[in-house]
Amino acid sequence: MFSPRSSRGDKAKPFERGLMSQTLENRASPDAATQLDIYRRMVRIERNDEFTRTQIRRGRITAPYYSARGQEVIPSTLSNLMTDDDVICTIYRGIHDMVAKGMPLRPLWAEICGRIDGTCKGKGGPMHLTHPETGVMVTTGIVGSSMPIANGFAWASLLDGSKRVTVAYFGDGASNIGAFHEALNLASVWKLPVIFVCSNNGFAEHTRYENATSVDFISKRAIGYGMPGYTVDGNDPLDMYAHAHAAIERARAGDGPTLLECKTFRFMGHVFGDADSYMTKEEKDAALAKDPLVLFRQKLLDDGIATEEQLEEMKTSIEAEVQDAIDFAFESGYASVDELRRDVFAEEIPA
Amino acid sequence: MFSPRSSRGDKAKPFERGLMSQTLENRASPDAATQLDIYRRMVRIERNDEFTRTQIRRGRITAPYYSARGQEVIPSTLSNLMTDDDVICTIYRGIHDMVAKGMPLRPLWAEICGRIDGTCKGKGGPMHLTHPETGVMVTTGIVGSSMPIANGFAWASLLDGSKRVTVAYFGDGASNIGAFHEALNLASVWKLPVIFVCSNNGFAEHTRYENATSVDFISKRAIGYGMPGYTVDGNDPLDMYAHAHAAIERARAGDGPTLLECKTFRFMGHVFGDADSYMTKEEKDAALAKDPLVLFRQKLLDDGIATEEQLEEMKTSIEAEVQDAIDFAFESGYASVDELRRDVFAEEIPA
Amino acid sequence: MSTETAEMLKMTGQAAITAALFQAMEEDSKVLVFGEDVADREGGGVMGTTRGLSTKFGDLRVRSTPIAEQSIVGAAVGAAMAGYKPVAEIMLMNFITVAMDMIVNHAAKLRFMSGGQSTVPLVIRTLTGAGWQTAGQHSDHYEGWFAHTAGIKVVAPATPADYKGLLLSAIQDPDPVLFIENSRTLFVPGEVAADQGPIPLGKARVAREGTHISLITYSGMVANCLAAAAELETQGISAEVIDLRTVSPWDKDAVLASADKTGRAIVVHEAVRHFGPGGEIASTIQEELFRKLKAPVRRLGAPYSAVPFAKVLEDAFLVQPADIAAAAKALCEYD
Amino acid sequence: MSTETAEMLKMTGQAAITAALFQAMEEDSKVLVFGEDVADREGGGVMGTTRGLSTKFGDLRVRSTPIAEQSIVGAAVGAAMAGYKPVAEIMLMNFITVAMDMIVNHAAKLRFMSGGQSTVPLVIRTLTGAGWQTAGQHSDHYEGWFAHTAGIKVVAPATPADYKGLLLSAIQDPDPVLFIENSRTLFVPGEVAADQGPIPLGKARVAREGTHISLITYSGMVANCLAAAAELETQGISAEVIDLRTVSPWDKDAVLASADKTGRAIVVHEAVRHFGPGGEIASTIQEELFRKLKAPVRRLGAPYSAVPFAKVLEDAFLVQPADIAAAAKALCEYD
Ligand SMILES: Cc1ncc(C[n+]2csc(CCOP(=O)(O)OP(=O)(O)O)c2C)c(N)n1
Ligand SMILES: Cc1ncc(C[n+]2csc(CCOP(=O)(O)OP(=O)(O)O)c2C)c(N)n1
Ligand SMILES: [Mg+2]
Ligand SMILES: [Mg+2]
Repeated sequence: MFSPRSSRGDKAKPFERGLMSQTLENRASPDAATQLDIYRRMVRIERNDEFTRTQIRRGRITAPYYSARGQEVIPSTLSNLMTDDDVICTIYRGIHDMVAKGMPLRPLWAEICGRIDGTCKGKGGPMHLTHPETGVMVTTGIVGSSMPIANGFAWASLLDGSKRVTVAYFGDGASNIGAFHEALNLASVWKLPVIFVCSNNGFAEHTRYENATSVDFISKRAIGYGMPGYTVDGNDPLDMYAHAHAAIERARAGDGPTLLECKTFRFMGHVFGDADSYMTKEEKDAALAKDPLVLFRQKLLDDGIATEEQLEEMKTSIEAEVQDAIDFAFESGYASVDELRRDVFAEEIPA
Repeated sequence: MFSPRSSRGDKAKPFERGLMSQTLENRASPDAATQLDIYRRMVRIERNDEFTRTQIRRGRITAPYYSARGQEVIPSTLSNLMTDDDVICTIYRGIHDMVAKGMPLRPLWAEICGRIDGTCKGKGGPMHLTHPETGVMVTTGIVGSSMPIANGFAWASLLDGSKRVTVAYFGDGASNIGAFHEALNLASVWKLPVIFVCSNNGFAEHTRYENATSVDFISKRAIGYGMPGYTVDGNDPLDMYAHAHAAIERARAGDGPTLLECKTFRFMGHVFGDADSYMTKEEKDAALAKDPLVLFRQKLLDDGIATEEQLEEMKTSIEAEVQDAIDFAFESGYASVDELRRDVFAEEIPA
Repeated sequence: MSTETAEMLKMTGQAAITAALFQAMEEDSKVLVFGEDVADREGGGVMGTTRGLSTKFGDLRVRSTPIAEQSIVGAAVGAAMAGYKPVAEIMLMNFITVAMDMIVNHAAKLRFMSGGQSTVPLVIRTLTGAGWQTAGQHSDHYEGWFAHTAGIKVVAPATPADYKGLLLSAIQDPDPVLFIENSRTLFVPGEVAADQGPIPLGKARVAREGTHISLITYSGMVANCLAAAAELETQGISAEVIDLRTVSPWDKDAVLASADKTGRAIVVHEAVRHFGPGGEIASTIQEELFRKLKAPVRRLGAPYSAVPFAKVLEDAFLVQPADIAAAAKALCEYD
Repeated sequence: MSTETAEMLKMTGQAAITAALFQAMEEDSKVLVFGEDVADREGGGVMGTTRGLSTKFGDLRVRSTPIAEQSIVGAAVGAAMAGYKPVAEIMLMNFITVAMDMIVNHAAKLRFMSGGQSTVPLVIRTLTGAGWQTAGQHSDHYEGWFAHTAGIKVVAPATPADYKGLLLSAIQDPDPVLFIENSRTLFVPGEVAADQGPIPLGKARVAREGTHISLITYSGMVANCLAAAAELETQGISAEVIDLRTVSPWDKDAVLASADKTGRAIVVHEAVRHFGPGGEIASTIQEELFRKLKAPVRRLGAPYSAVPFAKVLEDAFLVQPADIAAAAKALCEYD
């Protein structure tokens, strides 16, 4: 992943793409500060995830949890290139997307714990976290549904005359559902400023990519929508940066949507606690051995972008932030049952 | 269409396809008898259509009618290559597909007229004609829905161990709906013996192809499903024959599905009687000038495959068949209202 | 609102909808209209209902779409959350089946699931109704599904004035609204005040006053109930016809007041009777007026079948004025 | 069928379903099972309900699918028309929203629209139910939609024996059946006869006899009604609990017999009360037993909101035994 070959920047070709895939020409590279920012977002995601799993193991969180451990690079890189005005529509496995986007951890944790101080007053929970201030507009639990909604936000950018970009996150499995097709076609016909970001972690629940997907690279489907589509090493911040940069620039320039297929791996299975029996130990070990967090950390040190001390300090301060959020969450109260009558409509439902 | 260029057989390239479209290698050619059979099916479709429109004009048929005048070549060629065991799933604009497949005209007309002797006892009408004996399994009024159902029939062929082939007919507009995507992906992953036949007539209701479809050739979408996809001159029986032959052979051999995009034109607009204001007089006139029925007739004469007399006799006997069906239909009675309680379930609903 | 001196125009429900869309788009630049064929390039809709809008308000606010209902409603949801007021058209109600996820799991729920942060002020206009021999996949009434779905309102007008007034309210409403047009009433002309403004959602209309029995209905069945009431009058039975206008939330006060007065009620809808929306209303009436009812509350709706094609069957499928009159007479004679 | 001397096994509803699938596939080579992750390569389902089937019956009859519910149900429709008996799994009921067209416009209607030529003997198994904090898009009850759709049966078992017996009947049935599993009951063990065979669709079960009031329910709410009945007994109220087993067609005879006997009835379901399936049953009871009822027929269901996430809200969302007992007590004191 961070072999000399792939760090050569614009010559990187981490995947042997089939005949008809597209290759990016002008590749942007992240400077030192940008790399550090991406890494900081990754650590924030990873620490938050680790702390979440600890709370689950202790029985303090009872809801199902879809860890994105291993997929940190994708939203961290994209978020570095987005502002608070830019928006995302994400999925049940999407807390990393939110954390990368800068969502504050206190209301996030309070929501995961079902508390009144949660982003959604405890009514949505981890699968429906929403935080418009940082552009986290929709989190859906329905496979594929982030994409058609993202188009609506992108249309609004055209109507507003703004440069706002919308990112729709989804998985490889979601690329086989109807909503994907309808959304990509509409986005292309309407030239919408939207980026379809597929985190291809090789599995959809227990189903291996090739057992459900009829094409070797999802990026090839972009051909059918007259849109650029790239297969990216989603664990390599440099490859991700180049492609995310191009897609965002294209969207802001009014040139329309892009499909990014970002290859990655989820370290914790589908839902935290599942048996992983649908993958081999070898492939899992191989993926773990290439933990993008570890590799990127080493690269920052090797390239002199940061020192051990700096990175430790970063981690410590992030851990403090997460711990503060946890404490905040568990001290927060629960919504009153009257909340069942609120937010159904703007007007409260009479008792 | 029947220019020297396109009749050169395996060298025909009637459309300037974009970079990534596929071109068929070994092109089969129809012999004289086959050409005559295809033409006979075309005339049966065209005469039936003409007589239908006459009845509508006289106010004797009240339901909306979606004429396929101009699209005769597509199902006529495919049906020549299919047996009664092979099945089709078609759409509201599908009577030509049924007539080509060999559906008897008496129950067809009785159904269009809502009579008890109709294929569906008058309960389905022209949009839901069904005739299992000739393999007309489903006619749907929902755009896109012929395709997922066709997969089920194709799966049954695998289960039966039979060589039965299933054809799913649909329009260009339907290639933008989710069902198309889901069906083509599943068919490819499961290697189903199904052929997806898109009659691309350039319009979906009043919407021009390019205003709703993000790719220049629908056949390119096949790339995203790892399946062969061809853009065919759907008004040229030779080009159609070559591609239909290859697709059917492939399906029968157990090699999986094919997408055929068949370029054509509907002469009568979306629904019979519509104003056509969404197309220019020039393009319509140009299409009418290349009426595939007229051109193919001339070719049969030019090539000495048939004589004027033979073709006139063919027409006369087909007209007699249609007239007989009309007379039969208008003499047939109506279902009793008890039929509302029958065929809901196998068991009759109690009164 | 119309007053007695207001200028009255004669127009169809369709023209009233067109007028409402023009007015709403003029008054509020956030209002958007889109759906299959709705722009003028495509003739302003296959029925012409949206004709002129794209020419007047531009291609960015009025857009034709591919045939992809899920992406239509999805775009409406996103645009609504981004501050717009999309009016999306799903050509016919049966085609809503391919967009159910977007409506039910998203449009209707996002406000609640986000704890009030997301607002989804969209309108979905759709058309349905038997009577034109379009058979089993083009004329179903599924308003009951959406009435049962928390977070979306369901409006089903019966007159041109209501088509206009209720659509204006639906567009202004801060929440998702399903706006159901009926193919038998849409082209029937009626009086509409030249300055017809919004008519509040959730408020029923007494379409005809009466004292012996209450006919509670909406959409295409209002006409059939009025015809039945006219017939009943010749038999000495005075029927009150309540046009709900909004199916959900429905006007419980108006319905109970009428049933309380008459002591007899029939709920009439075009939808299939079995597990249909009439159950909610009939059940509520008997719950609230248990001792006061002179007869059981009846429900009339379509039989348990798909909409048939043959005219003779289609006529039998639809609740006819004679069916209503017969049921009303039987109730008045109930003992 | 089980007799008093039959050997009884202790198993969960899930195990009963697995057993039914094995039995049905063994007895009839036309039975197929497919859906997301159902084959053994994928672990035999995310819950393991279909574990072992693909190994035993082969990859052609037991298949995992892409995440594409429309193509899942579509393939079921086609295979059913081609003579097979597909049992398709839609992982959770909320995901049915993306397959509504295939179910409503096709599976349920093709027999009718074809005048009886097409038969569609498919089963759609799906799971739902609040109580696990999966929130607004993973625990809805939409059985009312399908009960309102002519041409598809709706089955909702409450016990392991019924899970087995009703699934066997659903698979044998010549028409489409929606088979609803409830996440709160699926893993609760109960007694199942070793030779448990098909239990007829459309027939209710008296889950508990009583004389003062009838609690009419199904699926996950049977347990809550039984708990309420136990509580009511301590207060001297004898409640009869009718488990419908099949929501549509529902067992009118059994329900009316019970309500006739007790003179009081409450319909209880997990689905939202507003325009919920309870309306059909409550309305029918009052129509048929108008003079015989001692009190109005009540309906209990979820409040008009999405399923909330926080446990405290989710508990309040679900109808609890105490709610049922309180409503029953009030009805018994009704005057
Ligand atoms: C329409 C729909 N069908 C099924 C599911 C159940 N489900 C939840 S996650 C998932 C797998 C999705 O896989 P992928 O898109 O690859 O995303 P990943 O979980 O790998 O991030 C499935 C099938 C769902 N949520 N929605
Ligand atoms: C899901 C759905 N949406 C909309 C319609 C209305 N409709 C009927 S035909 C049609 C156009 C279809 O165009 P195309 O697929 O190109 O087929 P053609 O009519 O040209 O043969 C539309 C939009 C429908 N029947 N189903
Ligand atoms: Mg995945
Ligand atoms: Mg077309």
